[in-house]
This record gives sequence, structure tokens and C-alpha cells, in this order.
Amino acid sequence: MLTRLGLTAALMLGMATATLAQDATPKDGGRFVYVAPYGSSITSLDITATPHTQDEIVAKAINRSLYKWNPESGKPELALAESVEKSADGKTYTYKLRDATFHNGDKLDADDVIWSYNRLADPKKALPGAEQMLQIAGVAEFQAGKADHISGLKKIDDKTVQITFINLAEPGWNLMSNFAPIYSKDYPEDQLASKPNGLGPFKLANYVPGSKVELVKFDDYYEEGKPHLDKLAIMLMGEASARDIAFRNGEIDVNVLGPVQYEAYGQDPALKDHILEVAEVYTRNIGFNPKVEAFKDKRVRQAINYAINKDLIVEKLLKNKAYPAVSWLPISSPAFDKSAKPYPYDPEKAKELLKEAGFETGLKFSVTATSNESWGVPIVEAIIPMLAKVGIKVTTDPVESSVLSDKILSDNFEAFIWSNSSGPDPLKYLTCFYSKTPQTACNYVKFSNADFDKLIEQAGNETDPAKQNEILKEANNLLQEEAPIWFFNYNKAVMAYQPWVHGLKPNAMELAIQDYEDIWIDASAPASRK
Amino acid sequence: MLRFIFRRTLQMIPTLLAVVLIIFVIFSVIPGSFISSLMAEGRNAMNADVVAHLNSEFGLDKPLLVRLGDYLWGLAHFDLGISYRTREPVWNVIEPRLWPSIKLALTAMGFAVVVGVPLGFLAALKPGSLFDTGTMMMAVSGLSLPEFWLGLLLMYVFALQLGWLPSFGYHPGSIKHIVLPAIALGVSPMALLARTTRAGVLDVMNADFVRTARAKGLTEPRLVFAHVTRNVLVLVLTTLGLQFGSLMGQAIVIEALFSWPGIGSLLVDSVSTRDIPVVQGTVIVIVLWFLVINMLVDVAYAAIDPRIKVA
Amino acid sequence: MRLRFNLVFGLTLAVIVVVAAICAGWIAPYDPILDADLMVSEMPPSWEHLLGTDAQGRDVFSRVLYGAQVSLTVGLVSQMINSTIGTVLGVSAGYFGGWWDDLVNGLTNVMLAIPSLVFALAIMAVLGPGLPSLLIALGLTNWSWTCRIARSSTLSFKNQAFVQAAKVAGFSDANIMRTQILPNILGPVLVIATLGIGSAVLAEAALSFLGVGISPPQPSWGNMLTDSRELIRTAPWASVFPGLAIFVTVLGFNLLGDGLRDMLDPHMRTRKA
Amino acid sequence: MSRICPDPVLSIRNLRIGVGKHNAILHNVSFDILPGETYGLVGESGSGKSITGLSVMGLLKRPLQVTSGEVMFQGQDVLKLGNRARRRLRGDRMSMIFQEPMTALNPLVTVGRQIAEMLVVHRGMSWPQARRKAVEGLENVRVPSPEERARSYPHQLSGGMRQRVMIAIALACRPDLLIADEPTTALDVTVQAGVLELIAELCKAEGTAVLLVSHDLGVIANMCRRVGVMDRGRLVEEQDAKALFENPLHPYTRGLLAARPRLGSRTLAGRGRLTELDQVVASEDRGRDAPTLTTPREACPEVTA
Repeated sequence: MLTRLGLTAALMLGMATATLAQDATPKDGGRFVYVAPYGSSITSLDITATPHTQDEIVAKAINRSLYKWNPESGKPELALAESVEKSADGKTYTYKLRDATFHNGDKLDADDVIWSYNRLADPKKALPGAEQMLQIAGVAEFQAGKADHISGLKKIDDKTVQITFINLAEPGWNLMSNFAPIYSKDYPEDQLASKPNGLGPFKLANYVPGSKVELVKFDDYYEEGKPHLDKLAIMLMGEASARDIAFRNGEIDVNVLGPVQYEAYGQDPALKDHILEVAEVYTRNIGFNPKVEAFKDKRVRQAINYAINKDLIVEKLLKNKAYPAVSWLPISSPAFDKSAKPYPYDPEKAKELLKEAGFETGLKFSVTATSNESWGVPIVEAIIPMLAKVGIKVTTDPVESSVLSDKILSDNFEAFIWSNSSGPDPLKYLTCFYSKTPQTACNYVKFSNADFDKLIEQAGNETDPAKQNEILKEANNLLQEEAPIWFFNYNKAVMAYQPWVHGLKPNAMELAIQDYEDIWIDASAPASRK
Repeated sequence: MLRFIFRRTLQMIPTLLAVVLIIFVIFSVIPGSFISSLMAEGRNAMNADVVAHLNSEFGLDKPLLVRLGDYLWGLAHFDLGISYRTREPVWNVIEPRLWPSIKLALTAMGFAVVVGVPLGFLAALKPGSLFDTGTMMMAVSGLSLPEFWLGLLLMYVFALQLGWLPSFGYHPGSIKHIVLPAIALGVSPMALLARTTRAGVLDVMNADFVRTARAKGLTEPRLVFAHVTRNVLVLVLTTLGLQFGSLMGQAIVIEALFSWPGIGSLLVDSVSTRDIPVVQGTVIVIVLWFLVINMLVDVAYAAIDPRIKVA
Repeated sequence: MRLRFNLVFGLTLAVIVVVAAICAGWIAPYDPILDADLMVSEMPPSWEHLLGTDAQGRDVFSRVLYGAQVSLTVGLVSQMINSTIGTVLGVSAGYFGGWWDDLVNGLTNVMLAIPSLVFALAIMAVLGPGLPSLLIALGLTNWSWTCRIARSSTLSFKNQAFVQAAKVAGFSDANIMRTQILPNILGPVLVIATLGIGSAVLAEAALSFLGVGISPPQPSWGNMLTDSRELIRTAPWASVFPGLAIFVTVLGFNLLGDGLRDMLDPHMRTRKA
Repeated sequence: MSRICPDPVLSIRNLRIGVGKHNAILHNVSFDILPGETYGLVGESGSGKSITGLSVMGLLKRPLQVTSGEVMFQGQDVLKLGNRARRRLRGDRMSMIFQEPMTALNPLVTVGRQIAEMLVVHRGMSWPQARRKAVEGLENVRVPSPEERARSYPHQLSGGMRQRVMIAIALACRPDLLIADEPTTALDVTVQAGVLELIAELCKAEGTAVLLVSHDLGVIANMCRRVGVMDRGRLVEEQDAKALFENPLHPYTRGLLAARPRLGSRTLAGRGRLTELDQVVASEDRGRDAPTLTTPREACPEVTA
């Protein structure tokens, strides 16, 4: 679905991919020092217990799921299964499992898959990964307490498992999730958080909570010849300025960059050749709560979109580490309409619209925002003077990130600025604006438009992907016209890496999630990496 | 002495109880919840069933007073509860952070004492001299810098420009890694100690018994070591205890900056993810640290100063 | 010499900062929030922008001036709250003694045991970022020293002749505390408060770093410093000047506090012959 | 008529002390003390008598300093000595007792050790040896159960006991000169006599000269052979004690004596406190400059052969 990774993105990758291609034969051995940049700790080594990307960065090294995301092809592909057969009705899949070994020496079998999925869906455990199970037949009954196991999971033999789904959608999208890994059914559950036992390429050597996770190569990893690295260290470093110094000092091998560093690294001859960037599937936006009288008027919402010079903000504040948004779906989405034009910066038009709507003066609202530099208070700071010029007074309502979602889900806001997933599956993420999607799910602005609803329903019933995409494009454009939100930008994720690092992939889902088994370091690495 | 320690330990209990109560009340009215923090990344909304399950798992559906009662009951059995975030016993979450925190506090305090006390001493021996004025201006300056700013500056100079030291991280056996955070954390107590020591030495040097010692014809070093040092120590000990005691709590900024896996960064993490049992646990640990250190200071007092009676 | 130097130099710095804060509206060439032009972001110091511009294209000079208002408000008001709480509790505890004294003493020990930054962090988390919350957070968490000093001074004055005389003369307790005891402890309380202003300004910066300080776009030195810390390489002026402002202010109030203490201390050491 | 006149143990000539180089607060003070003699220096507080004592010891504190003059101790000018030589004299050949026994002892060190320290420093004794001597010293100053007291800390002793300890310290090395600066002022009336007697007795036994600094004429009258009277930094009169009381020459001295209750009584009970006399003295003499004694009177007693 993600075949067109986005032309721009692909072009920008040119430099990075060229470097990657140069040394085609990976060298084995060495130590790679990676960073997990989204905080100073991880929640748990048991990824099923947490929903955080920060934890996923570590889990990706330790665990494997039935499918995996291929960042290069932009599709889910089989990971723990050698082959799969789809039934005639397209709802039942029979997986032939690989010969794979858990870190404790257990062999993967069909019971492990069934046990893992039952555990994930178990309502008593309230695991975040339960979301990924909803497509499996029988989960609803299991969760409602009407069944003691998921009926859609069937063991054929030790190495064969059959899964029945409730719809025709490609199951890989859900089952590739790193939050839905396969665990060993014989391994004690209470050990998962401290001594994880996965099928991944690296096993845990040393975990210093709040500091780092050190892993070593797992010799019995199922992919032949992988991983290349002997050791993998993941440093938990939330503070960007400290990360910058550590990277420049050669203490860490990669750095996930914010706008300021993106610009600085791009101008630094020593660093600019080793930067990997990708258009991620996050859309940054300001959502308008129709609770506010003015926001019920489409013209007001449009006026705000006209009045903000988002190109300038993207250029100056985000240092071009973002793509100005056109509508909801990101550039890398298959339903992205390349011919669509974003709202131009046109304060006069904005004033006109506001006048028509009767809000020439006196419109005031506050934006609930976290302190995030790319989708938080700093952005609101930049739009305050811009909107002031068309007579709108904006204030900030600063909150901590844990309070933001609370306020939004409890409808306790006038406007918010957030960064939301908008891909890769376009239908799923456009459905967020379907009128029947509750605010607590993801229709945060309580958008309700009959035409839009019709398009979504139509797309849901369409089996031909090409036709489906056309319908979704239309819906996406309608959304832009209705402007329930201010479309700000799609994130450009950027990672700088040391020259001796190879095998990093432009993962549009989340750049910080890397296939560690493919990473290797060359002979130019310093002694501390050997 | 043992009875003294025992009595002081008993005296800690009401203080600790009051702390628990205050923290419990504060965090029962805090906006946001552990569950909302799970959704902070804006990716997956949780369905209502899951939320309800989590609420009942953590006992959040019970009334406040019942929760407080449960908590105190647990505390009486040395049970700090279960972390919302990791679903492990809180103690298991805190325990690995304890030693790094203590190590950082010890090193920072060591630095503060080793540098601050002699500086204050030397400054006081020649009051009004250039050295004195210079040292004291530096001490006041040390107290006037935002910690994270100082930390960044140290990182920038000693790690990046000079390449002498690593800029971040925790390695159990490594001395190099602790230097920068310890200095960044130690500068402010160092400055305070230098000032207190200076004032103390000036006080003591002007004391009548020092004049007596001079009249006895003692050499200056002998006078300083035999008669001034211990008396100054008595004066400095209070500052030392208070600084050392609050260091674990004051370290939160430095720990966050240097990716130091201590109690402070755990506290910040837990507050921002609303992992209330861990917040309570860490605050209890931080307060206990303060109380124990200050008890030790009192014990040290009793050992140094015969005027203080123990029993 | 030191005594005078501290007092004079500290007072000078403090006065400069206070005047800058009061006159910000007249001196500042730009509006600290609305005069933002992304076209001129991160410009180095020039005649147009004396201290350069920040990432938002706002005038750093103007923001430092307006930031002085916020930072000083934080420092002064929070210390006023602290001093008031500390003095009232300390004097009444010392004066009345008994269970009230025990209670205040216990409370003081509790406050002393929780590091103020931890306490402030907790309060900020509850109240949310912003100036009023910050005033409360810093104003409620730092009175234990004032309270202790006020209490011990009151204890020492309580039995002195002039207090006893006032008692015999039939003055009310409140009256005695206000007219006889309070004037005698104002000195040390003032010293602690002055030194506390510096700590409060620093605490504001620390809380900003932890993400719970004053919320932008309102400029405070703490949030200016925090928000531009990554610019240290590309636009150092955006963080150096607020950093310097913090440094100078805290230094000023610390020296002033030192000077005051030396002046008020009855055991004035430097001049004793 | 011949004179058997020993060389003075202390001979002060034209001593000037100033705050810094100027602002003199002691003007041209000169007097002699003979071996074994007790010389009284009297005057109200601020008259410069304590400073004189301290300057002999070399314990003046900046900004006070000797600006000119000589302090001849056993024939050598101590002002010309280096710091080391001067320090060696202190405690050994000359020692001092201060007014406040409460604060003059180190609160953290046992009194035995504080006495023993003198012997370790000046006599090079080992600590155990010195400690035994210290017990003896305590016995000499009539401290009951000296063994036990030697292990006590100052706060465990009464004021009188502490001053006895101070005396033991001061006399531990059998000095030639003892400067006693208001040794009994801070003590209870009941113990003052005992302490003074002790000083007199021990010094007599050892032949130690005493410079007794006091504002208390009763104390001076009781203890001293000769008395110098100081007023505002000047030595205004010097006489034999008896003569002074009977025939004060200087108007200031007359003022002092006039204000003294029960003049002529030699009992200690009738001391006159100069602090109460300030106004009396002031009204009488403060207006004009009194004549100053710049050359000392002959210290030797006239003896008919």
C-alpha cells in the first residue's frame, strides 16, 4: 500500500541509500550504540504491557511478530511464517510456521501463536496490543466473556496455525505490530518484564532502568547469517541537547534529530552526508472543537487555514523538517492526491471569510498544547501574531502530554494541537472523521458530514484497492474543503548516523524503529565499537 | 548511641506519614491519569472496556479514603504498591535506581566537601584578600547559575571541545561517567559549603579560645588543626547534612540532562506518566534519605561535640 | 570592605533588574509576543535587534526585559508568601508554645524533608503550567527556614523585659507579637527572603526545564533559556542573554542578601577588633 | 643610699598603637615591671589597658598595630623579633589569662589536654607525660579530683573552675611574666577572692611577674605593689598602690577614686565599677587634656643600705 513512499521522500533518500549501497557485503561483528530518544526510560521490557514507541525501539530487537513491516517495500510481510494460504472466501489464513527458537531455547510452535494472541486479547489483562486482535474472529465473544478462548485461532499441527478473520482486510497490517509479538507459552509471565524471552535477533544482556538496554547477538536467530552485530546497546536519552553533544562526541551511533539539529547537521560538512530522512505517517494539526460557536462555521475554519503562513513556519521554525500538509492523509499515503493544493497563505481572503461569518473581530480561542517543539506551544506561539493580524486572538493552554489526551477525550478544550497517526492504512485513518466514530476513539473534533460519511462507507465496501484509493482521495479532499482542523504538516523524520554505520532503513512508520538484524558497522568504526 | 538512633528512627514516622498524606492528597487531584498518558502519543485510543479494567486493576474505582487506607495498610507492611506503568511492585522499580542515585549524591557531595571546605577555609584565613574575595565571588556565582545550563556548559566544554570525559550515561564501574553530573550537581552545595565554612572559620578564629590558643604560643597549623577545624566542622555539619539530604531530590534536573538512571529521573518520568504509586514511593525514598542523613549528622554531632548529650 | 562591596554591588544589580522590569514597557522596542516575524528569526545582534532575535523572530532584548517582569514577580511574590507563612507560623509557634508549637515544628520538619524542587514539581503538575501556579508552588514550599528563625528568635524575645512589660500592661497577644516581636525579627526574615528570591528565579528555570514552568509565549527567563537551549550552537544569543539575566539577577540578590546579613548580624565579624 | 635594682622583666617604652598607620589609640605608654612584681594597670573600658597587654603578647588583631615604641622583655625588644621567636616566648616565658573563662577554653577538647598541649609544644613532652603534668597542674590550682577533671570538657566545669584551668594553662611552663586581663570580672563575687589569691600565691612561689589589668580598683589595691592609671590611651599616673590611694596626683585618678564607694577600704567587697563612673569622671576632667606620663617613674623601691 505504501508503494509510493512519496516521491520527494524517495529522492531525498538518494544520498542515504547510495551510501548504504556502497558496501554491499555486510561485515559481521562489532557493537552498535543506538538511541531511544522519546524519554529517559522505557516502561517495560514486556512490550505487550505498554503502548509506547520508546519501548517498541527496544522490543524490536528482542521480539518477533507473525508479520513484519518492510520499510523498503512499504508492505507487511511474513516473518515467523514461511508461507500462508488464503481460503477461498478470503477470511481464513493458514500459516506454516518457521523453525524459530526463543532465547531460552524453546522452539516456536502453533500453540505459542494461539497462546500469545489469546493473552493479548484477554480483557482481564487489558493489554494495549488487544487492539491488533480485533480483526480475528471470536475475539469479540472472548472479550465479552462469552467464550473462554478465541475461536478464530486453530492449531492444525505443531507448525501450522489457522486464523480466521472477520473481514477481508489484509491481516498483516495488524499482526505485524511490534506490540503483538509471539511469546513462548511455556515461559513464566511474571518474568517477561525483567527477563524477556523473544524470537528476535538480540537477547537481553543487561538492563539499567532509566539508562540503557544492552543486548547481545542471539545465535539461534531464525534468519540465516543475521544479525551482523555482536552487541547492540540502546541508550535511553530524552534530552535533545545532550543527545546532540553525545552524537558529535562519537558516544552514540545515531541521533534522531529535531528541527534545530536538522538544520545544523545539514550545514555541517562533517555530518551532512550521513543523514537519513523519511516522510512519516503523522499529521500535525490544530483541531477545532465545534463546541465553540465560531468553529461551527466552515468559513471561520477555512479562514484560519488561510491566515496562517504554514510554509513559513515549516521553513523557519521547523527548518524544513516537515512537509506542509495539504489535507489529512500524508504524502506517503496511497490515497494522497498529488494534484491537490494546500490552503495558500492569504490573510485578505481570511479577513473576508471572517467578515462574512460575522467574526471580523472578537474571535478568541485558546489552544491546548504540550511543549513539543514541532507540534506544541512553539507552533502556537508562531501562529499567535499571524492570527492577530486577521483579528483573532489566540492564547495557549499549556498542558503536560498526559493531560492533553485527557482534555481532548473529555471534550474539555477549544482547540488543540497534536500529532496524529495518519497512515499507512488510509481507510483506517480517514475513518477517524466518520461521524459515528466517537470522540474518545479518534474523531477528536466530532466531525460530522453526511457526504464524507457516504464516501467512507463506500470505500469500506470496495474490494478493488485502486478504486478504494480514488474514493478515499475524494474523501480526503472533501475533508480539506471542510477544514475541521488546521492542516499543518506531515512529519519528516530525520536520523543522523555515524559514517561507519550501515543498513539503516527509511522507515516511514517510525524512523526510530529499525531492523537491527540488517545493521552492520564497517572497519572505520572506533575501538569502542569493536 | 543505639538508643538515640532508635529514638530518632521512631521520630521519623510521623514526618513520613505526613509526607505520604500530603503527596497522596496532591496526586489524587492531579489532572490527567495514567490511562490518559498511555494515549499521549496520539496513536491508539483505548476502548472503554480496557480503561475500566485498568481502573479496577489499580483500585482507582474505589473512593479516595479507601485507597488511602489501603495504601497506608500496605505501607505498614513495607509494601509500596504496584506500579501502574510497569505493573511490577513499586519497590522493584525503585530499587535499581537507588544505587546510582546514592552514588551520584555521594560523589557530588564529596566534590562539594573536598573543594568547598578547603576553599572556604583558605579564604577565611586571609579575610579581605584577593583570594578571599575571588573565592567568595565564585561561590556566589556558583549559586547563581541554573543547573541545567551549567550541566550543558560542562558537557559542551569537557566532553565535546576537550574530549576528556563522556557526556552522558551510567556505567556501574566507570569513574569517568560520573564526573560531569557530579560536578554539575555539586557546584551549588560546594558554593554553599565554601561560604558556610568561611563564615564558620571567621567565627571560630575570632572566638576567645583561639586567642587563648594563640597566647599559648601554638604554631598556626597546630592552632588550625587542633582548635579550629573541629569547631568549624560543628558549624558546617548542619549545612552539610541539609545539602546532602536534599541532594537526591535536587538531582532531578541533572539526572534528566545526563541520562542518569537515578531516583530523580524516575520521579519526573512517573509524574509525567501519572504513575502515582511510583511517585509516592520515590518521594518516600527521597524523604527517608533526607531524614536518615540528618540523623547521621546528629550522630556525628554527638561524636564531635561533647556538649551534646546522647541518650 | 567585603561587607560594603556585597551590599553596594548586590543592590546595584538588583535595582537595575527591578528598574528594567518596571520600565520594560517603555524601554522595550518590540512587543515580546506579537512582534514576531519568522522572516527575521535567529538574527544575530544588530542595531535593529540589540540582542538578536529568537527562533520565532522575536526581539530577544525586549523579551529579556519583559522576562524580568515575570521572573521578578516569581521571585518577589513567592518570597513574600514564604516569608509571611514562615513568620506567622514561626512567631505564633514560638509565642504560644504548646501543641501549636509542636504542630508547626512537625510541619516545618516535613517541609524541610521534601526537597522544595520535588514539592514544587508536584504542585505544578496539579495546577498546570503558568504564573499563578508557579507563585503558589514556589510560595508554599520554601518557608521552613523563615519559620525556624522566626520561632527561635521569638523564643529568645518572649521572656525579655520589654515583652513581659507589654504583657503586664495588658496588651493582647496579637498586639505584642505585632509590635514587640515582629520588628525584632524582620532583619533575619528579610535576609532569608532576599536570598530566597535568587533561589526562586533559579527554581523557575529548573521547572521550565522540566516542562512545568511559565508557559510560552509569555516570556520568562527560564522558558527562554529552555526553549533556546538547542540553539546554543546556531543562535547562541537567544539563550545566552536570558541565561546571563538569570545569573546577574540571582547574583545580585544573593550578594544583597549577604550584605544585609553582614549588616544586620550582631556578631559582625569583619569589624570586631 | 644605694639601690639593689634588678633589671625589669618587662620594660615598655613609648608604645604607640594605632588603627592602621594613623589614628593612634595608645599614646607613648611607658612603664617597667620588675621580676616577681605585680603591676596593676587600671582604667575604664576603652582606655587602652587590655590592648597594652595584648600588644606585649603580640596578639593584637588587625587593623590594630604597634606603630612605634619598644616592648623590652628580659632585655630584648619583642617587637623586633620574628613571628617564630615571638611565638616561642608566648606561653612559655610570658602567658596570659583572659576575662571570659566561659569562652576562653576550647569547648571540644578536654581541659587536661588543653593544659598538656603547653608542655607538648614548649617542653617537647610526649602526650602521656604531659597529661600527667597537667593533672599536677590542676592539683596546683586546687581543682578537686584533678584526675577526673582532666578528662572533663569545659562545659562540665563551673566558671571559677574554668578560670583555675586557665591559670594552670598559663602557668604550666612557669613563665616569667603573666598578663592577667580582668581575670575575675566575669566570676561570681564569692569565687573572685580565691582566684586572685591563687594567682598571687602561685606567682609569688615561682617568682613570676604579673601585669594585672583591671578596671576594679579593689582588685588592684589588693594585689599590686605599683599601679599605672590609664585614660584614653595614655598612662596618666603611676604610683605605689598605697600612695595612689592616699594621694592621687592626676585629676583623672582622683575622679576614679572619688567615685569609689568606701574609699580606702581594702576589702574586696567595696569595689568601684568604672562603668558607673564614666559621667563622674567625664564631668570632672574630660574637658581638658590631662598631663601625660611619658617617662616612667623609677620602678625600684628605694632601699636604705
